[in-house]
Amino acid sequence: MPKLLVCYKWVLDEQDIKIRPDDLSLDASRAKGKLSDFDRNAIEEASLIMEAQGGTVDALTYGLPTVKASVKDVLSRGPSRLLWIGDPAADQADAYVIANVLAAAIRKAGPYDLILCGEGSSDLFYQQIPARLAALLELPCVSFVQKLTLEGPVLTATRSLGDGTEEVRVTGPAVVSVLGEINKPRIPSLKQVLGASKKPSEELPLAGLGLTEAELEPKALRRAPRGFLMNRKNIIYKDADPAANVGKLVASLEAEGLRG
Amino acid sequence: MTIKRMSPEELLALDRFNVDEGNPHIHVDKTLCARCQSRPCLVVCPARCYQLKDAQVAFEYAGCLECGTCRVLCSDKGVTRWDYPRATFGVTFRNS
Amino acid sequence: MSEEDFDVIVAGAGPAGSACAYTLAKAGKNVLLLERGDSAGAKNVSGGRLYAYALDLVDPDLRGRAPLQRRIVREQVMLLDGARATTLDHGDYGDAAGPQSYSVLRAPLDEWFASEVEAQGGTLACGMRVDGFLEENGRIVGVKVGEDDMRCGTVVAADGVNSCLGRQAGLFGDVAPATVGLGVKETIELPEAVISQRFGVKNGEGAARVALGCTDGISGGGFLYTNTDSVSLGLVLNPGQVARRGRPIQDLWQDFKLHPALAGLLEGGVSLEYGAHLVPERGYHGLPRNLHRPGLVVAGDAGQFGINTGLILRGMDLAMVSGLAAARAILETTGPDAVGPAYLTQLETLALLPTMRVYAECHGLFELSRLFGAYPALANEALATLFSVDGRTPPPMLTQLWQVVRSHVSLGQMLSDAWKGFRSV
Amino acid sequence: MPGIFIYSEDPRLAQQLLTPALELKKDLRQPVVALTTDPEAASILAALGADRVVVLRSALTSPEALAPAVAQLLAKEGAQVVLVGGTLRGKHLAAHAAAVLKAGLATDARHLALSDGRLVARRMLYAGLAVSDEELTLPALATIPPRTFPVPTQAPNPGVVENLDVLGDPRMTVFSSTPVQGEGVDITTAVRLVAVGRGFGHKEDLGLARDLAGALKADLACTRGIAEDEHWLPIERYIGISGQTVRPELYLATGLSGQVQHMVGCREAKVIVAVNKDERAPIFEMADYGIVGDLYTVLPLLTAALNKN
Repeated sequence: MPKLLVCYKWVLDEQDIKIRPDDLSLDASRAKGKLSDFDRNAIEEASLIMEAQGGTVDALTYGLPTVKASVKDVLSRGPSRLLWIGDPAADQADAYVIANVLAAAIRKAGPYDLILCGEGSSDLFYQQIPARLAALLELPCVSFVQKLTLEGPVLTATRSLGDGTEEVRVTGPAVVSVLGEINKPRIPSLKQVLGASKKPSEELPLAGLGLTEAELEPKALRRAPRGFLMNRKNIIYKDADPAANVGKLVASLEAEGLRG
Repeated sequence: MTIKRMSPEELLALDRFNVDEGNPHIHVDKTLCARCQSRPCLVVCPARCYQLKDAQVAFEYAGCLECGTCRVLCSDKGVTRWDYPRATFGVTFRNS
Repeated sequence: MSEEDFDVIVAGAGPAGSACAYTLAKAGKNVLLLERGDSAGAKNVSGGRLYAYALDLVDPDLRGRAPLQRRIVREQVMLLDGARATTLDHGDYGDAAGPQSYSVLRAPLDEWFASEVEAQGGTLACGMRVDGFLEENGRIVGVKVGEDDMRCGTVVAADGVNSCLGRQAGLFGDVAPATVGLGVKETIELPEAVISQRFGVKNGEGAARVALGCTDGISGGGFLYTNTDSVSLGLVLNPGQVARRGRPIQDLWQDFKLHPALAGLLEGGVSLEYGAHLVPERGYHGLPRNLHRPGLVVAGDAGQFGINTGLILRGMDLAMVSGLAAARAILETTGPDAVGPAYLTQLETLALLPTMRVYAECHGLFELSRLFGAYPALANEALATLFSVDGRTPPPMLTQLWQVVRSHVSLGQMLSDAWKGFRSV
Repeated sequence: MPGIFIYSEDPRLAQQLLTPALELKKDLRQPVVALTTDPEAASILAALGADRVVVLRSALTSPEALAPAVAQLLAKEGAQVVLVGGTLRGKHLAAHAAAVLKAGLATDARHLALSDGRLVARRMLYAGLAVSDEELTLPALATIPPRTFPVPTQAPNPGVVENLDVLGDPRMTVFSSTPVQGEGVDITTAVRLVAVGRGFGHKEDLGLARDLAGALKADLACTRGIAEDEHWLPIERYIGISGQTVRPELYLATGLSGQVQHMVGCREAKVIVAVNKDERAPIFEMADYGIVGDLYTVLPLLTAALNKN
């Protein structure tokens, strides 16, 4: 029975982030946390495998100490246990640091037959953690997966790569990154939510992971982000008569030199 | 930036919605609405979910604020079913 | 009979539901608090003032931990007419040892209160809509949530003014148009220091304002509460009159928001959110005849507990008290059949029903249509007349005032309104 | 020997990488080294200004299989800056190499510069809501999306080409591959586009958009949902954060709400037009012109009006 691990990130909900129009700085003061979009798919896929084949799913995350708030949401989606690493410096971490921390935690909590991740996180969208983890753990990495089958140690997957798809096979253990289209994440039921509170979750103290100072020092420093504002004409025709609107739009296209 | 007159669309654009596509939480019977003379829904709905199109009441549940006013005021009971949206769907207030 | 999953299931994590679940959990009951929003408060809108006695009644320790915005120290009444405004400003500039109230925002407040329930050992499940009841022999023994059935000793329906659950249980019919107000509101962001300065308060202290004469003659009024770094600005209107007037509610709302007397207070503000909600405001005479049946009690807005005197709007405090009453009733009785009557007794003991009886006739004020148009206009014109100096010989002051009054109302109307108003209070 | 390394399995993209690499060379004063598996591509890269081209000879040539060998080579050579073509395969290779080099990696970098001995890369955050400059200590890697930079002009002195035998990583077996059923259209070069989204109820209804595209002499583009969930249009027509980025003169969006994940791919269009029945759809805020109306009514009228005359 497979022993699965799924890594996830608890991110700020980008819908709650506002751009301050005066200096284009970001205002995240009213933003709440959420489970990163594609990580929902990774958690769902791991849970589906467990529900079909038995075994266990551990969920693992690294984030600010507030990441503990994610425990109930994640466990209600299926995983059997949750491990979290809280670090006040996590908001400065880059993919290098995140991968180092997760790999160290996996060495401590593992081994696992399969490690699943989302394609990229909703906030930074680095798309690096799966391949970095695989390199650090010396495992094969199957990235950008839209279909996954696990039979014993053999993993068969369909990868979607933009210019085509390919079917691949590896013998586990392996790291897999999943795409959004791989499944439709569940909306947890009441029993699943209630069940979540009975499942174990524990903090893995960062200090206990045996990481050196250098491994926790980001290689990439993010300067303060600036909002991207679109400046468009916003001329909207909303007459009750569709033909009138169409006439006006055609005239506008003509004026822009975009007709014919 | 300052306070300005905003269209209903601009007001609703301030809010967060997670629309339960294809699964309306309010059901409106158009034949009953066609007979209705008073049509209070057109003015009392604070999200302007009810609008007159081709002399008919057209209903769109996507921007619903879930207040219930349309159901309470509906004179000919054209609002045949009014539920809260399924859990996790609908409007989410963060600052009210 | 199969085993119960919980002693009590509370539907709705608003002030009523959380007050009830908190009290039960603290007393060691196994309680499940269900909330249909993604988090508690996610579906809730209110004007934004909480009378603190209610929180103290639930647990005196709560107030210190609650995310309260500003303590209200200035009460203001605005009478509006056209571009004119007359503002009455009341404050206690002493050490203000009396009863206190605070401006609040529901998303943080409700989320915090629900987390207090969890801290007491209660179970909170968000993203859960209660779809119906489990019934056995005419007694409610649990709830249905999606595919899941959950059994319990007592269900507390604190599911808000629309109370789908109360109606489903057959306790009452739908809300009558005349018993509710339709509230619309914008939350407008402003820097904390700017708010303190504009309203003449210290940081941490705030103002509450009601406005009359801003509703196009429709029964109702405006409100403004100062939060820490935003203001809650809204209107509560009689929806039936809005329908008869035929002007879209948003237009009425935007007119009020843009009244020149508010411009200086809101200048530079950024609209954060727009919300709407029904407000139970018929008071005692609007209460449903039945608030319970075996296995079920109804609390908060679902029970239509609300008071509107024209100057103050009370809902959240009454909701908390009713939730507390339900919890105490459950704790002091054995067997679900006894809970309902004990609940009514608790509503008396905790002074909720007696208070509502005192204000029972207040709603009569809302039938004085001139209160929302003619009288605010009269007040403004009277003051404008008294303050205007143009160098000519004025008529005697009383004559001037009498002319202003007569141009707005007749003597008969005034006497009749005075009599009705007197009876209402 | 330290250097600025470039790699992409896409020959065209590899050539584009030379432009920022040669720019960085001015500051860094290190040679530009191109890695490729294709001897033909190698001579072109050498002619376009790569000082050195290393042809990796291996039985397995996919970027994923080459990743360990490339990483080892970069470590051995002391690569200071590594630019990788930002395809999904390229990102896989880059992340693997970054882990081995214990280095930072800026994925989807749209602008690069050197400042105080650090590589400064501009990239998007929060699905395009914001951009941020990341400062990476050297050695540093970046992946560059296709068509971010032009192909440089011929260099006066072509670089040297050498061969290197490497071992591919055999752990992942590819047993079947299906290239996208290409229609020979590259919508990234299209001057006008009509983009469709979920407002279309059935695949057959896309005919309305095709007709309009015909009248406008435009190509058809779509959202992620239409390509990846419904499979109504091939993936090469999908515009968005993980799809294509386009800069047409006209982008007419219909039946799509304007989610930021989609708009990131088209927001540099000269003129954006929206047709949507939902007046508060965010697309109208991002449009120059718009019609509020049902696309099933508006599109045939618009097509007819454009076809007139």
